Amino acid sequence: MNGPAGLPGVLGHFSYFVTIFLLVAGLFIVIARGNLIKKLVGLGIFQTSVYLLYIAPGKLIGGTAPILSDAFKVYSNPIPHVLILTAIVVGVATLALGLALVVRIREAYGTIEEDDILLQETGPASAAD
Amino acid sequence: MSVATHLPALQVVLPLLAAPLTVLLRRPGLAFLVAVAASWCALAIALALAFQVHGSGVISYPIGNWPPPIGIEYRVDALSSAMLVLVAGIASVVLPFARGSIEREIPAPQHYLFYTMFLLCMTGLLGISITGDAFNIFVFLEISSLSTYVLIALGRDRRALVAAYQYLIMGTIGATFIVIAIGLLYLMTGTLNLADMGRRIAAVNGTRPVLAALAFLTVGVSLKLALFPLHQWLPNAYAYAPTAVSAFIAATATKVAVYVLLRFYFGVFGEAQVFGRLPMEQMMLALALAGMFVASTIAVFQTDLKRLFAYSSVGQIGYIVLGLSFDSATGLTASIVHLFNHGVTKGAIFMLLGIVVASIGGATLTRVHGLGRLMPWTSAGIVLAGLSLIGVPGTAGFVTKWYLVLAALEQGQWWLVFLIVASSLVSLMYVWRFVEVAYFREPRKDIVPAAVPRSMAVPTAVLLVAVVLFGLDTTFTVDPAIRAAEMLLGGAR
Amino acid sequence: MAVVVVVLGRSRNLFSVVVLGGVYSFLMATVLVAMDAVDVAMTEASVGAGLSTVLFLGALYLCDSEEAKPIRNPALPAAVSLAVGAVLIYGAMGLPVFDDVQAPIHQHVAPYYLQNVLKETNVPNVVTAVLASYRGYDTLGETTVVFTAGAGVVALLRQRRRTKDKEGKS
Amino acid sequence: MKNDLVLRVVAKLLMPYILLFALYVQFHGELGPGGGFQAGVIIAATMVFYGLIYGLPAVQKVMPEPLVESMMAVGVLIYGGVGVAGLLLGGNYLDYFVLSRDSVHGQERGIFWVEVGVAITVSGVMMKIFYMFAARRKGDLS
Repeated sequence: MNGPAGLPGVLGHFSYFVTIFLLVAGLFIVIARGNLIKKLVGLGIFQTSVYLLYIAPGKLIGGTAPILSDAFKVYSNPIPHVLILTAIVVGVATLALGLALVVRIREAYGTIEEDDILLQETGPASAAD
Repeated sequence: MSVATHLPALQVVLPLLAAPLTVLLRRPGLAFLVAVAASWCALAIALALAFQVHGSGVISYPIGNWPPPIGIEYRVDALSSAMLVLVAGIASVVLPFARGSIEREIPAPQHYLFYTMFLLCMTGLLGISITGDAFNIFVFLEISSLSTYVLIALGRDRRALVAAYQYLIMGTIGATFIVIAIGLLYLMTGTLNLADMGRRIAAVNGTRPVLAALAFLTVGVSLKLALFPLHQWLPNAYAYAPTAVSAFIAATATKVAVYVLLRFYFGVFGEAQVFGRLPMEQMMLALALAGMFVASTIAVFQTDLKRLFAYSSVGQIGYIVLGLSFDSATGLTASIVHLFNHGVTKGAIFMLLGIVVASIGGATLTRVHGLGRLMPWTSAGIVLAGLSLIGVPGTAGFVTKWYLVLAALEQGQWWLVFLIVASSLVSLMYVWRFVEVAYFREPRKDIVPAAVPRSMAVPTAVLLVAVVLFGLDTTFTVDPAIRAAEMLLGGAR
Repeated sequence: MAVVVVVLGRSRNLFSVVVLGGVYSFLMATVLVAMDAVDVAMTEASVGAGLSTVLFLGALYLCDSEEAKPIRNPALPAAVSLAVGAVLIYGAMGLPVFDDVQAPIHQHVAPYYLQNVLKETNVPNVVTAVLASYRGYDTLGETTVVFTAGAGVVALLRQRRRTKDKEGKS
Repeated sequence: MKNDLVLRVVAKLLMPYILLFALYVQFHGELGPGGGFQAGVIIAATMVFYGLIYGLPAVQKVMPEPLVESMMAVGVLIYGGVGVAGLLLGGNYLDYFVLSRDSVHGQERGIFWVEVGVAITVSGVMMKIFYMFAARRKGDLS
């Protein structure tokens, strides 16, 4: 079960494919959707997918969580966990700021659709300048 | 152990701790004093570090006393110390200026938070420049980015909000790309320390993940540095941010992004891999030229001076990347010198525009009619800095162009020399638009310029003097740049 | 998880999008537990499923909860995101396979932590030890990021009220 | 929700246990999963819970806004202060070895205070963000 070469072929990269699918989907939502909140949800998925990219390779089958005790010998790699903890926190900080911005934009423009905002900008606003 | 050995840590920690202090104090006056004190100390430390590096070579500072690959290392060399001086220097000039500027552009309850954000932004940029750890770069990148989003959104125009939001989306995508790149590199080398990574990557050179990491890193950083096709966030952000903020981030943020690129290209991937395995050279050359011409041409048609010079920034970034694309010592020197020269020049321009905004309430071309008569000094300053953008001899901009031309000649690419000169003519066109309006039109009757406090005029003058000084005497800029370029090409691996 | 994301991408009711986002985070947390990343899973569950959802709902309360328009021309975004995915697949095929003890990350640095952490810090949870001590500086940065976000939200959301009050009075 | 008797009673009963759990997560982080960040989130969540049920003014009486804003700053200062303490005691920045005569004990001490700093900042920021969002009404919209 715990061979040195791990799982063979495509199966061995399965976790990467899941990651990549989530990443592509998240990025697509960010770019394609005009709704400002939807964009932030997509951004969240995009960032979360990266967590898997880091964590999955750290796992060793038969290993256990990196909390040392005499009962276990094999542990999963702790470094990716540390990095991703930081990344999650950074992600939520960005999200909070983004939402605060969206709330302000909603107040200033009365909409959270990108197209409507652009329409307002190219319309009367630029002429008034 | 004396204070001198701890300078690398203090460099970043001082502004970092000053930031929460401003929140505790809450009084804008006190916050201002703390911020100015912190930035001036940071400049002093940066200069001291530069001398230390010049005297005794690379400084390595293990944080927490954990030896490098285990813990996080601060690493100061010729290039990073130059960046530190640039960031701390611009910050210490812009901060005193900011006080007068934000009183007119930001509502009073936000003033102390402005200083908090400014300090955090500076902390982030300093942290990126000094750290020797890949993931630490990302963390400090986020500190500087998040604070920049807020600073931009503080602009009084509602379009500042949209600009900040766009920047937030683009910036986060860019940062995530960088994280992916760092992750791939980590998976292949097992380390996060840049120097260690550079050593261990030799074993896996040219493998697919490393090349993918190179691609992700390039795209991610390009988003941050607004390389030509990925520049959409920049003009709006610069145009609608409070002017002091435009001055600071225009002079430093994109420059630090270039630094990250240099650090990874030459410190980790190695020159041969970057330029040998992929057609990087040609790609960068094409993008740089496109940026130089397209963005500068767009700049010519802008009506808001802040927007005009924002597009000019995109064009100027083209020069920096152009220098990189030569993949030679002279080219690199040109890039590094231009980081410095363009930072100083753009900082000066946006500060001058800040004076204009503070005085006559806006900086659109229709408002500045006859500015040459209303505000002779400010207009003359803008023209002077504009000459530096064009690259007229005697200004800082000329030095860069000179080295770029030298680098092109070294490789016998005459057509490039021609293009560099041609792009200067485009710059001449947008600077001329200002000259024409400011000096050959009657002042508008309805605009009466208000007096501008000396706290705004003096720092601006300092930067303008620097623009000329760096154009006449190149020992402070070119010599460190040559050393940094040689280090990147030679000893870094 | 993939199913949730697809539904999420198609749905136009922002309320359900946000709730689905929470579901997605919980699923992610489960996967993380399976990967032995208990600390990360705990954080993801509390932050992703809890905090983010609350933040989104708070923002939705202040905004509209329906997405007005269908997607614009999806060709370009699709091309961009697929291109990114393609590059990543290209890169990932060269990565060490799942559960490979010979992979560089299991050979370098990490073993040092696992072997010396008890001796040097007496903290059995390696993640905590690395987070707070070996890479403590990253965590200082992380705390600063949180602080930045907090101060930033204050700066953004307070301003408007004050100016509005003033305008109302004058 | 303000007038629901069941909710109010249950909330009162649950709150101390949630806070206790937060403290457990905080100080047990060295042995099991958890730590300053998670504890901070839980503390903030308790206060948000309280605020949702009893209304914003009630929770602001317990946790006044200026206090919360100061907490954001104090946490970072504690963390940074631990680093400076390392400097003053003759070590490098964030050097925990020198915090106590016994270097292992110094590490434990350093980690402890650092986690406290993280928890304070995180809970402060989360509460503040909740206040900021909750204080805005739909009526504010233009």
